[in-house]
Amino acid sequence: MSDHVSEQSAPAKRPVQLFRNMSAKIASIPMILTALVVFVGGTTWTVVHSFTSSRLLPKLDFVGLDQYERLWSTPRWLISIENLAIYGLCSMILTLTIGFTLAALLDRKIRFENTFRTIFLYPFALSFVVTGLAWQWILNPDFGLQQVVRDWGWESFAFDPLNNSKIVIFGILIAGIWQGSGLIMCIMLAGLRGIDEDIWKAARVDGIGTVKTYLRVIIPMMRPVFITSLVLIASGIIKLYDLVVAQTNGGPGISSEVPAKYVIEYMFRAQNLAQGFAASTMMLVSVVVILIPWAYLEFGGRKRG
Amino acid sequence: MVDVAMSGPRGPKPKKAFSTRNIMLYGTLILVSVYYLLPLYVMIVTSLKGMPEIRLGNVFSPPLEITTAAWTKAWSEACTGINCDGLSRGFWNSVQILIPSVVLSIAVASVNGYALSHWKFKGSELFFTILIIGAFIPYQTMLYPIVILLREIGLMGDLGGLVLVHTVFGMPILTLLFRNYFTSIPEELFKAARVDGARFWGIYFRIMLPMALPIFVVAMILQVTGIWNDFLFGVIYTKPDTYPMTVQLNNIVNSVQGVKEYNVNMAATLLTGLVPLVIYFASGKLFVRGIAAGAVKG
Amino acid sequence: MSNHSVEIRNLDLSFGAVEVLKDLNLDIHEGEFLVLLGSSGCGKSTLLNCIAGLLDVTDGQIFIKGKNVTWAEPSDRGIGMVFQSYALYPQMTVEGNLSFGLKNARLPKDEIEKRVARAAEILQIGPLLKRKPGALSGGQRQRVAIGRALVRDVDVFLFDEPLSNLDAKLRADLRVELKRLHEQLQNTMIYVTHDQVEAMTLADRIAIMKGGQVMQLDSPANIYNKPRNRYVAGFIGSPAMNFIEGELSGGVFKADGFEASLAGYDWASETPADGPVTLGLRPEHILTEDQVDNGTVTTEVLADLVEPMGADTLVWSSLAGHPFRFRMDGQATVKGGDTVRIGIDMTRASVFDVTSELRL
Amino acid sequence: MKLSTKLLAATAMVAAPAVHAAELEVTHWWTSGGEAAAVSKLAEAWEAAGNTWIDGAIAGSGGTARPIIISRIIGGDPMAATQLNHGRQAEELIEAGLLTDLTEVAEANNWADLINPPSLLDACTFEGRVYCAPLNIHSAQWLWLSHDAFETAGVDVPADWNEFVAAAPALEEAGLLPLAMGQQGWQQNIAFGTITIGIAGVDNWLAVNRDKNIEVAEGPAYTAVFEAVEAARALAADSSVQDWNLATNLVITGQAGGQIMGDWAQGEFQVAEQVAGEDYSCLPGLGLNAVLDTGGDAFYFPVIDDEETRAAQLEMAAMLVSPEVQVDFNLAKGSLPVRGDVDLSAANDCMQKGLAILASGEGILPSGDMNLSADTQTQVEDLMAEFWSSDLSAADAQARYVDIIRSAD
Repeated sequence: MSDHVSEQSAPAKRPVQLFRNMSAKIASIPMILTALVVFVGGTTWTVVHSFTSSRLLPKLDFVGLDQYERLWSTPRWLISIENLAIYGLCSMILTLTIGFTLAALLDRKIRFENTFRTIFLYPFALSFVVTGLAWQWILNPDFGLQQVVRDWGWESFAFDPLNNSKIVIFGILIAGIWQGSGLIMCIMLAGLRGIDEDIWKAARVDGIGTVKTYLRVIIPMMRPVFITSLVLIASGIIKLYDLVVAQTNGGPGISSEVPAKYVIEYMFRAQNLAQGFAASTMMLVSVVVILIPWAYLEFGGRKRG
Repeated sequence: MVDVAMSGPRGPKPKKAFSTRNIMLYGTLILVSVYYLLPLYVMIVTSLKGMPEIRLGNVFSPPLEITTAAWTKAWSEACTGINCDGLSRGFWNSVQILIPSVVLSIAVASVNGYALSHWKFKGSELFFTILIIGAFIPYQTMLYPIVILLREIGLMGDLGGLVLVHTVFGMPILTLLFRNYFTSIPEELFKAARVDGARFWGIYFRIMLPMALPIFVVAMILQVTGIWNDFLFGVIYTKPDTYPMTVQLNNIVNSVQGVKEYNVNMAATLLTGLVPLVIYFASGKLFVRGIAAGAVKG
Repeated sequence: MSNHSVEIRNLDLSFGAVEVLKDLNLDIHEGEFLVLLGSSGCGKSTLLNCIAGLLDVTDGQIFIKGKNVTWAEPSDRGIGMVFQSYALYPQMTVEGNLSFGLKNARLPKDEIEKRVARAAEILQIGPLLKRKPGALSGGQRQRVAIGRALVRDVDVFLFDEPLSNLDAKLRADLRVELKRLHEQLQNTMIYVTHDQVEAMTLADRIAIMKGGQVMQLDSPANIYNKPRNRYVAGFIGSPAMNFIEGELSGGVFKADGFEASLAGYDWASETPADGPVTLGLRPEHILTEDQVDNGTVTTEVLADLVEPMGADTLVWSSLAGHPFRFRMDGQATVKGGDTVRIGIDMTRASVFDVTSELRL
Repeated sequence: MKLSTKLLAATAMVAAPAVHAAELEVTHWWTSGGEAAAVSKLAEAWEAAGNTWIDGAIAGSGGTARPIIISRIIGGDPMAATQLNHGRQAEELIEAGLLTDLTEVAEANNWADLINPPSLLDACTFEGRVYCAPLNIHSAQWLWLSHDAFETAGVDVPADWNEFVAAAPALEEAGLLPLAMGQQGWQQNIAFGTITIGIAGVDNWLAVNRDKNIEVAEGPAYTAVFEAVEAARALAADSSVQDWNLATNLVITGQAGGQIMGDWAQGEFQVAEQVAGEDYSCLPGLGLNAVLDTGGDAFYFPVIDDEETRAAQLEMAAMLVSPEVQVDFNLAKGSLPVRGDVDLSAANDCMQKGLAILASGEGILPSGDMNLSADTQTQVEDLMAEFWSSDLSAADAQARYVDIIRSAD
């Protein structure tokens, strides 16, 4: 009965759907335009052109899946994918581990916390180009780390990741983690500071050791923080480009190529836009494939919590 | 009390300054600090050496003879094409690009985040999801669509166009930060303001803005860093007269012919990184607090 | 050595230059329910954390069951603790929360099960065992938190404001349950709160704290009737005690327009010398209506404001130039502006020295 | 209107003072010392005529600059003039009508007769119209040798590639690197192309690169090429440098026996004050076939909807090919002029060798830029980058090369 009444009266009073929240909608116009025109529009444009034979200029002469067939039979693309997978996996694991460990160490009520935190965070202020250059210089076998260790008397010491095609991706990883782990440390530290002090006390009364408390109690509590961190790390991984260009430029040979570099070089150096678009479409597809389950978990999970 | 003379431990539990725990803790921290400081050290040391010394020595050895020639050269003498006035040419250009870009991108993103937190409307979450996926797209693949877009709205080659591009690409992460932050502001406050008759903008300016200082600091730091370090957009969407500092840096560092002047490269690198670095060093604590507010909650 | 369960000797604690606990001594009997009561910042929670071993003391000793535990880890002290925010492990089920510490101490499996089952039975949380804390109500969470202390099978329970996050009704219910629990278990319990009702109802003895020191350690009745100093007198009781400044002169209290003999007053020592004193009168000890003449002295006051509260009525007025509140029967028909005749039983009053503020 | 601009161009040709002062923005990627000096010659000449040169230098070779240049052209806000490698790169821009037609300047200045080799002008010509002004010639087929290194090893300085390979063990024994090689695809591709011309000969090279002849690419001549590259790979196994000039530096300092690199390498020898023939030798076409390709730089002029600018663009095009600018610019840059009628007696030994080959009119190859599309070239470079730095076998590499040529357009 009461339901009936409200059904009758509500629509009469409620303004037209479109005009509800009018200011909010007007204020969101920049966001909506960006989302639709730039991101949806731009990617659609890219995807459409990936089915063409565009060269230097975008053209709409469709060639079906030719670009994709060529893409997946190109060794350089396959190497790029493999490199990104290795880099991505290691980078996620190491950045999270290092970021969390450092944050945990800083959270142990230590002295000089500010100093240490600044040291870990400052690389984030530097661009990837700068990062790549500095590490290229340090890892240079003739002037850098390898030579220094050899000068100390360890003549056979060999550490030249940038010149060894088997481990070059780890040379890039060293620099990537150097640049990015500070921010993650900062986020983790903020997350740790948000944990109720009483939880720590309860664990101490229960006789749980520090490490075990972190592993069994604190880390599970920080799930949202880890998710935020993962999104940030992942978005950086997929865009990996400047660092590689500055540090190795894909070398030695093509052993440190990455997908973003493939995209850009085929678009601009090889002047085969469609090939570049096909590669970037593949990257986009993998992003969507990874992100949609995440979004589902994140937003679905929140409703339950 | 009776038994004052009760024996046994008394006072604080004795702590050894060099307990295993402390050695592990500080040892790890110091070791890791070396890893983080090494590149900075190398850059500074290299920038203070002369070229002959660089060729002979290793990268870690301190300069035998300190010279600031590389710094002078990087700042005011290094050539970009035929203009030999170093990085100084780009510094003010960078500032002119930086300020409107940072202001506009933060203004837009904060309003977005505010609308997404307290004024959700049908479809707002969808647009937000698209925005977040947009954060994963490598900028370079969007160059052509953006060029076409800017051409259509007549902002190609204009400072306004560049500001717009920075606003667009800064939007995903900043909106996320602001949305999370505003969501954590109690709903009651928002409701109270509505009962008091405040509307969308009234609440934004009088309630939300004054409470959002920490997250504005984070947004500002992220944007200053990102925009200051940007090369790609800066070089495509401006003209030689207004090229940012990073273009000069690229020219100094990437000159493929001739001898590589590592000392000048390093000095130029440090000079270019100075603005974001100073901002980081100056606002370390605020940054952590803001991150706590924007990234962790929600 | 003694039947003391917890003994605290000359405890000092400072954070930097701030002294939080000052030369504090406290003996807690076996099986006693002791409440640490005080306003925020008085050091009561700090003291509890020291007993638990969660804070390092600056000086002094702590004994539990006659054992010096000053340097012992919290888990080795034979204590269980319940926190204000419950501090349940959010990713574990109720069962996991109860058994986590035991598993960590490598207790045999059947022993763990037995203890969890017993705690669940005592606290009636059996049906909740498989749920996670997020799915529990505040009261249920607090029971689980108590259960976590219970399974540890310890002699001393520490409660850090366990009920303050609950709403009034739940708080009253759980209070009763706690009292029952104590009667059932007969353990030593140390309970921190700022709520005097909790303190009065639960405690065998109350320790009123202020500025890192114990002001008075006594039974609830003594604390209420014979507060040792003016602070305790003002802190305990609601509405708070009325204070009237005046002179003591030959066993008679004199203030501006008010005089009352203190004959029959239970002096702390022998009758004190004449001089300025503060007289304390509890609002509920003022006699009105047909009781007026039972007092040792009667007077008339002007009612400024009347607050009917159902069971009784609170009247705001003034006596001898000091604000003065008193309680009347709920059915009283006094209005603001009326003159009310009251009687005072001076044997139930408290007299304090003006400078030392100690009870005379 | 057309007549008047023609007249304008003609006046520019005879270097009469310009009728009006124009301000042109010029984009290029010449940022190193020698290059910048060369560009400033252009700017000086341009400003001497009362105009203004707005310099838009972008370092990092074509890879960095090209997206910028093309973005701005299709964005409708182009620079007035820009460097691009001539060849097939600009065809689509021409088709889209985005580049200015320079035919009237070319005709007025008689480029068709003056420009040598004529292939340079052909590369600028699309459907009978001229769209770019060639500026210089670079050739890639040079072997640079360190006299010091061979002295240390106790062998004579080789006169061709075969002698070089034969001398390699001696170099290795002396602890020297036989072949310096920068670990970048384009450098390795230059070495590949040079070895191809040396080993397989010009005809086979043309058959594959120009005519896309699969049979030749699969045939024994190319098998020999890939085997030779595989052998060269072994000689360069210990070369860990990335940049070409660091590789050149190994030759200059006598740490390496030789390097295959374009003629721009001699700028490095000059900076190090080495004398051709005494301290180092240069062998065009590896000393086997005295053949050079004729790549180089050219300037294009994007269409700007402004008649004055267009006139100024034509004026600049004429200026770039003028004899004075050709001499000044190419002496500074170390490259060869695009016209045979200028005096370059100031050039050194190695340059003279190149000039002689050009003058003879024989052994001139079109550059790879003109034969293979950028897309195909990039694929070949990728293949070479992989081949040189991995243990990919010669046969496999050849098979993949054939695939690339087969799908080349």
